[in-house]
Amino acid sequence: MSAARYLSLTAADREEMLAAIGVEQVTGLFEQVPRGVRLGRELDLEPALSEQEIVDHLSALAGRNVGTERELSFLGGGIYDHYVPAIVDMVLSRGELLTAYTPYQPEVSQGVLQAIFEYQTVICELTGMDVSNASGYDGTTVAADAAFIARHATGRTKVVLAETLNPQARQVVKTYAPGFGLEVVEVPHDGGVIDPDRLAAASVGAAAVFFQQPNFFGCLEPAPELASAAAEAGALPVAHVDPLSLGLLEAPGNYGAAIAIGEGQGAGNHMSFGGPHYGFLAARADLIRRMPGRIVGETTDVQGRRGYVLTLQTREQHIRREKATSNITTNQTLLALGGLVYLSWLGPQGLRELGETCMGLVQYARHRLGHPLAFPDQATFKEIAIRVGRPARDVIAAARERGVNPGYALGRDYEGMDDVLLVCVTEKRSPGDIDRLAEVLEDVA
Amino acid sequence: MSAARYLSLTAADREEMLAAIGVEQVTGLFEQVPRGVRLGRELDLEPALSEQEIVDHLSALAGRNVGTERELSFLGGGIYDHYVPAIVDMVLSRGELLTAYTPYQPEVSQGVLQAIFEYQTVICELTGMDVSNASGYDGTTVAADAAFIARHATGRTKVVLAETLNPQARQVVKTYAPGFGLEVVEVPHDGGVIDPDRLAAASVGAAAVFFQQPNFFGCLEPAPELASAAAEAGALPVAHVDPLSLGLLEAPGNYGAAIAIGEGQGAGNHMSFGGPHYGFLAARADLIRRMPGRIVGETTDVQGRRGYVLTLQTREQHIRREKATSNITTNQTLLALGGLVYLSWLGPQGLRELGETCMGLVQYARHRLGHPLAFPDQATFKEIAIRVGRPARDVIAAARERGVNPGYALGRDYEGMDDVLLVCVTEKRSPGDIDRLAEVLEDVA
Amino acid sequence: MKLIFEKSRPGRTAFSLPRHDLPAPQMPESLRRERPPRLPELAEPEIVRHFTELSTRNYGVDTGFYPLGSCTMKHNPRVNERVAALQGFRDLHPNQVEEGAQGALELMWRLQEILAEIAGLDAVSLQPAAGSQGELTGLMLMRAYFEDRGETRRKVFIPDTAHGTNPASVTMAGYEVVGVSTDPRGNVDLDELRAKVDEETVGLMLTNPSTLGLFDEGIEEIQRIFHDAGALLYYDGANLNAVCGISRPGDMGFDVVHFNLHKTFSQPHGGGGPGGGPIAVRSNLEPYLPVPTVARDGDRFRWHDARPKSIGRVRAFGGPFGVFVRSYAYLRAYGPQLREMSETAVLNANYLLARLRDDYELPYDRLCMHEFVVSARALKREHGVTALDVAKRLIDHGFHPPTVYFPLVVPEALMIEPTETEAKETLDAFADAMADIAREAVDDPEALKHAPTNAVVGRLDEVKAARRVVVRYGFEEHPDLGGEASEPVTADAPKGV
Amino acid sequence: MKLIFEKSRPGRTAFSLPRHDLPAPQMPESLRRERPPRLPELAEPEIVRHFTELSTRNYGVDTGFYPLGSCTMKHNPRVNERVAALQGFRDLHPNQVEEGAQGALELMWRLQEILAEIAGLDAVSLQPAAGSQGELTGLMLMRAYFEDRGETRRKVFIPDTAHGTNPASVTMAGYEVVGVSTDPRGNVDLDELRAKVDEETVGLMLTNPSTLGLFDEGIEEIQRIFHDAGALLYYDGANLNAVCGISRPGDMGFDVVHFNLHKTFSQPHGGGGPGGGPIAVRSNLEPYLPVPTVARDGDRFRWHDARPKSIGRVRAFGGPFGVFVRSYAYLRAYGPQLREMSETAVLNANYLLARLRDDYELPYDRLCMHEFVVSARALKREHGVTALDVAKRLIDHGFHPPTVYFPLVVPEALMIEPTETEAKETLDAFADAMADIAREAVDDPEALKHAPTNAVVGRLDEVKAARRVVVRYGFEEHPDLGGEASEPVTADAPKGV
Ligand SMILES: Cc1ncc(COP(=O)(O)O)c(C=O)c1O
Ligand SMILES: Cc1ncc(COP(=O)(O)O)c(C=O)c1O
Repeated sequence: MSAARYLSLTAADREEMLAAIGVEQVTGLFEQVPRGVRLGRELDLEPALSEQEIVDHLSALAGRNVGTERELSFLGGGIYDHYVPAIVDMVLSRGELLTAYTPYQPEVSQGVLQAIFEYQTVICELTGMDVSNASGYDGTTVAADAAFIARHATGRTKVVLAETLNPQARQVVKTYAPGFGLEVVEVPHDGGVIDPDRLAAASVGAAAVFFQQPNFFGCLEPAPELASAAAEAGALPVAHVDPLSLGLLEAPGNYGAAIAIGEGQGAGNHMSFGGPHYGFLAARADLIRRMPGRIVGETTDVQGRRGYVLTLQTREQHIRREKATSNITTNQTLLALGGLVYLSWLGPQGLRELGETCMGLVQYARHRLGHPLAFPDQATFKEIAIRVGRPARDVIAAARERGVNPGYALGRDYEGMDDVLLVCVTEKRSPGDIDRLAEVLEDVA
Repeated sequence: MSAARYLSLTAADREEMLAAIGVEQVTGLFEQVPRGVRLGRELDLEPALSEQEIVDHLSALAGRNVGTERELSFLGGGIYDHYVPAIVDMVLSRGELLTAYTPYQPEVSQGVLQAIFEYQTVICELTGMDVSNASGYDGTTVAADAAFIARHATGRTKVVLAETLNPQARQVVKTYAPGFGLEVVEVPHDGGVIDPDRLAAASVGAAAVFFQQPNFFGCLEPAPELASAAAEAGALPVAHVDPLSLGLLEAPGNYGAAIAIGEGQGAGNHMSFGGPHYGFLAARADLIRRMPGRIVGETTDVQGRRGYVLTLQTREQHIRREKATSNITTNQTLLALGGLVYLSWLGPQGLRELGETCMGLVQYARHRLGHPLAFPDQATFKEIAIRVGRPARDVIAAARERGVNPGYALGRDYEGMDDVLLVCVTEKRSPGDIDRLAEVLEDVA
Repeated sequence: MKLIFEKSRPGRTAFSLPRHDLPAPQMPESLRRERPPRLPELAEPEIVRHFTELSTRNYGVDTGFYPLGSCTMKHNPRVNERVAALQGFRDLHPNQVEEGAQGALELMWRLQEILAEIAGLDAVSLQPAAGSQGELTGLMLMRAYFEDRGETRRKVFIPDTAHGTNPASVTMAGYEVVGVSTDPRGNVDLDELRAKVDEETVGLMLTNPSTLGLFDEGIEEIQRIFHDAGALLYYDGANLNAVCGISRPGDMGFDVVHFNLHKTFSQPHGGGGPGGGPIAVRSNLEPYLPVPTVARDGDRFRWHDARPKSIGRVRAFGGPFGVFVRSYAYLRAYGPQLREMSETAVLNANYLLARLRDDYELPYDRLCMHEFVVSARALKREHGVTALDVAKRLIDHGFHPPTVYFPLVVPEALMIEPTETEAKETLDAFADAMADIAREAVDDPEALKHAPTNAVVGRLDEVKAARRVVVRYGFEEHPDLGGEASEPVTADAPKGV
Repeated sequence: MKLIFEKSRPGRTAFSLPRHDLPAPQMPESLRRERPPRLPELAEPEIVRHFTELSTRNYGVDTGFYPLGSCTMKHNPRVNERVAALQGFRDLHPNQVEEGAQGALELMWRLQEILAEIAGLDAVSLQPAAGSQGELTGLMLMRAYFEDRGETRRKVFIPDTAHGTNPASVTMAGYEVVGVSTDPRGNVDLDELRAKVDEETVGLMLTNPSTLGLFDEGIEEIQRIFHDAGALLYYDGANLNAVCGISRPGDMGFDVVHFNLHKTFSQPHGGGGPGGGPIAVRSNLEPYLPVPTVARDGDRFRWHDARPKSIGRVRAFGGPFGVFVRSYAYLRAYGPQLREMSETAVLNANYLLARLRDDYELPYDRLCMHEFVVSARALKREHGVTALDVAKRLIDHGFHPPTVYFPLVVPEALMIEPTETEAKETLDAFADAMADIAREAVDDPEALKHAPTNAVVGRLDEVKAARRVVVRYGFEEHPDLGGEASEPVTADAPKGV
């Protein structure tokens, strides 16, 4: 069986077309491929499947996963089980948006262009910054993007990362840094958060200083003080923020961040085992010409009607090539559009209430769970780190046998934290769910 | 919490609007409702749920069902587990089609109108008839519709139903018959099919004679002879057909049926516990003015461009009122559209191959299952009736404990058939699945 | 655009099927099809484009304002589609044994309970497929009721404002229609009822609020007249969106009610359907309900079909289950606050009425309920501009037209139902457009005759369609199935109900 | 149309959240937000309409022919969307322990295996988020490889036909670009390579077939030149749609390959993304691959991150899993017959080329692979009509324009990639439109300057957009973030790659 279902040529078409071209057989079209590099056999792949077999096979694979619909899960750590409203899926399934590409031809792409313009506005409003791109690959690669901006904006060759910044984001920055000519310095936490003085010391001579709010442990950093410490050292303060915290927590633009970045997933994307999601990156106006990626601007057409176009393209690889601000071209537009729909659904009131719900639940968990907090002095947003008295991995395995995934083992990323469990609660968990977690943890830890 | 999410008025809007109307409060709008009939309390309903709670609650309910995705099922008997390709769902989710209503204003409804015109054509092609409506509620109510047509076309007051016609279709005809002034006569089967002579005898003086091909037992009726028997008696032969059999089996129009009806579900609708689906009804040209329901016709606009409109509306209730050919208005357009998409996906070649696959599988099952056939002399299309030696209900219960739903208990509808199981195979079952069924049936029956 | 058949090429395929190595099936040659049906032959890409393009030539609630009177074209929440697609619902065979369908049966049972509370009645059948089938079912129940009591009655009263399905259902039930007039306030004429209702009377079918959008102020008296004659009252629930949580049909004295789940409870209208037409009845009619309904025994839910006096079955299985899922999800979003839905619908309608009353004639000058009817009679008389012209010009303004030429008692009727989900800005924009059109009728009536000019086609020739009956693609030839010419509908035939 | 902010009204809401009776959360006042963000305030109905309307102002593959060269705008099968939405995939947390993610890990492992076979290489990392990240990752691997061998090399060769991401990636990797010319047959200039490649050479980045749509006939020699110098070959897989099952990059001598899952393997382009940019490498580069990859131990699948020499991580988790689901489903639909996909793509391109060659100049007169480049140079010289004018007029004919002004080596380039999923009728209609436009360029060149005339907006002023930088809604005021005027792109800047 062939996948002719995706091909529109009939046998008659093929003959006519070959005749028009002037070759006898399809193989004649491939004469330009030197014989030495031709494959000369069929690909060694499993047999083709019909549509229904594809669905069966992939359903079987999906059935061997335990998603948050099948166990009571308190997993967080950068990707969050927030509810994605049905209208998000509905909008993203519109073929005109789903199957279009980058809006290079604005007259037939006003839909995507206007949506991006709206997305940029929403991100600027959330973060308190002047300008947003659309979009970075995820919440880790935008950190590398910010480092690249800072490297060129300051001419300096060092970046400082708070140890409480998402470990994967730190790893990505470290992977990219040598190519950018950057040295990476990490600042350890004190009791779950970064000490501004320690950060100030490390910031001297730095191009950028990265911190996260709420941080990877869920704790609220003294973000304004961290930003000041960086700024005083002449470094760009880069805040990595949870978009859904920004109804309650101050916007980075309002406490001096030069760049705000983050993982957009929680705001409108399904978890999908890690992607695709969108990373957002917003900055102060003076950095606009160093920003990577697509930016949409408002303009008018020949009749003076308002319209939108890709703009400031002289930053980009297709114009500037080796002098571009980034190599990015394909990005995460559809996911960012999901973010726009989600944030429009939530609105300012929903954003605040959602934050209150998460904080209220985490506060409840704090009191309800019997285990000591790893960072008892810190307020947290939707996660808490608890000490479970034995390896967190073992506790997770035991709890999962009872249908509860109690959280993330922080020892995967932090030394000396093998007994620490990062427990996350979103609006999809209830006080009753937390009671159940408490019960199970009592049994197994 | 209220469902304000579906309402677009703000508090300020409400005030302005009340002022414009000239009443003080919303309750002022309801003064026309006599006090004696006002409710005066809140409705006694469970509390409102947020969107996410709705999904949780309905997911829990859905999880308490065992659909064909969770057990190996051989259920048939009128509704069939055929594969519904993804493009069907995609098309039916297009908001412009999904959220429109009857195309009374053709200039803004060409999409639905053209689709119905295409649907009518596809149904005519399938059945070999001249004209199709769009659409009846399901495969049972179209039988009542056909009886109504026949009553008025012939002036006669009796309809004959083959006992091998879907039992629910027979029940519906019997429910409607008194109002139509019709008497209902049923003709028993002989060895699983209807004997043409017996039918001929019953047909004398009848308005219509209904038979089903393949019949409810899955058996192939001598349909041409049944149609002739009816026609010779001056009755309208009405064939109830499985649309997916019509790649292999002769079209009713080609053996003299006056009306062809059927349940469309198998062709493009999910089973959905019994609906919504579509019933199709197609007829000879001379019956067109007696047909119930919507019919779309081709015409031109003021500039001569081709377009489509609802036509022959003088048949319908909104024009003819008590003299209408039917009371139907809301119908099954979206499901019929699903049928059109499905049949376009299948095409003539797919239709034939699908039929061959089903017949090939049923032939395999016939040899593979160890139990005696209830109707050993009859060829069948995608179902076979087997005698399991003890009450079929018990066999079903025991097999389901082994993860197999072995079929439908024919004793639910036919006396003396308590030990008969109707086993259905579609292209979603494999020979291996049939082997598994055979194994389980050996164990439990 | 082209028909799908005009895009077809022999040999092109979109389907795929699993292949098993099985011997070719044997079948009687006499039954084998001779010539294959000419189904379209396209690959998947072109099918997707074809239907995508078709959809762009259609106007839905998702496109914009759709004030089609009597049809309750409200927003269709998307979460309903999400839950209806859950595999445990979508892939559930209706012949599944009860043990394997407890969730579905529970959902149906809960919906029955909710509908009974909203109706203020005792028992519910979810089976009818749409409102009109609900009507017919209700009439059959009445007949069973009277037959059971040994009474033979034949007359069903139908007000002149009634929807066409009401009289059509009466005929299909084997009964006779008796017409009743509307009084000058827009209520049913009580004197006429008092004069005509007798022991031959089966009952009354009433839409309340009526298709004029007016609540019948004499409802208590109507009830007395019919019940005193031993007759029954049928409530056409098409306009229930006006009164949920405010006034219940059962409390008004109705004995049978149908719901239109696709109107009041947000099942998308699907370009014409599907719908759902459950009925609720008073306990005296319960024994005759169609089978099966759903019953609860403690924690278990089961089919209930042991009703010896049942009228029988009116459609397959328990009814259009997917519709129930959507409406149940919708009802759970409102809960006890369902009243807000109706209040807002009525507020929107009255506001829009207030905005339009200067430009269009209002035949019954009262506050309205969830919809209202204005007349273009003056425009026609003075400028030759009809309700149809107004409707077509609204298309050019980006709106779906309201229902026109219905109810029949109002000449040049425009029947406008905004629903509760519309924003004030939308109502204002529509009112502005209506005012514009009224002005245009004065300034340039001829231009209105050419509307719409912004649609994918211009005004279509319905007379030609009825005369030259082309109701299927003709492949090579286009056969006219008309035979003798068919009587075309007149231009002022109802459009929209 | 209005921006969503212009439809916003204070107090309108679409969200709903569960409510728990919990005490208000405590938080440090110093961190509390002062002024709420001005997110849009709309109810669900208006949100649905807003985005529905936006979608109708956009052109996708579902709308029609989209021959955007180098982008492989093929049909996106809908079954892929169905399987990507399965709850076991969609609702799976990436931090789930391996035991709870066996199906997802197996899918990734299987995809790795398939991609390795298609590439003819040994090991795969699925992590890169798109082609350009794949490029950068590949260059990082090369650096790790050379560092591990104690070699310091700096020069990466980039042909003049290369996509802009190639040189941009080189810079981001900390390397230097060395340009290479194209010879008159459209191949890489071998003499130039022989002259320049030395022990400082890291390698070559090559798209093969190139962005001219031509397979490099000297590929075997190119390979020898670089490998003899100890350098490595990078294969930009953007054009893999031409050669699947026909010629494998590994067999051509490439050491690293990236795939664009959104091009070759049907992940929908989403208006700009998401994509997937897995890389395959020869075994000598495997030790440096990003972590984690997926490994199989018997029946069990697990993360493999024990790679001490790994370059590290290039994005979060294992990569864009949802993209893997779609591409895996797509690849399973073809199986060993994947070659048919490429053959048909190449057939379609050559047919379209044959139809266009009379009207447009063909800079390299050879058979093409899956795409080709023609030039409007003659039209410009003789009639002042540019490639951009041709592109804009194609919009009026109902087509999406091809890529224009790329590759840079062809003046007034029109880069046309029909893909395998198009019907012959579509290619013919496009060819007819192109011929029409060529005629119009002669007859009425001025008219072409006004194209498009059928779109929702006319030609947009990109210079103004770059000068008066308005990149967010201004609520009351519209702030210009431009500061000093920005250098606008010229009209003949690349559009479409
Ligand atoms: C007043 C009235 N009654 C009855 C009906 C019939 O309902 P349905 O269309 O659901 O059959 C309608 C709707 O069309 C209506 O508006
Ligand atoms: C030739 C070529 N190389 C590289 C890329 C970059 O790939 P991506 O867009 O996936 O980052 C593209 C696509 O835009 C391309 O066409």
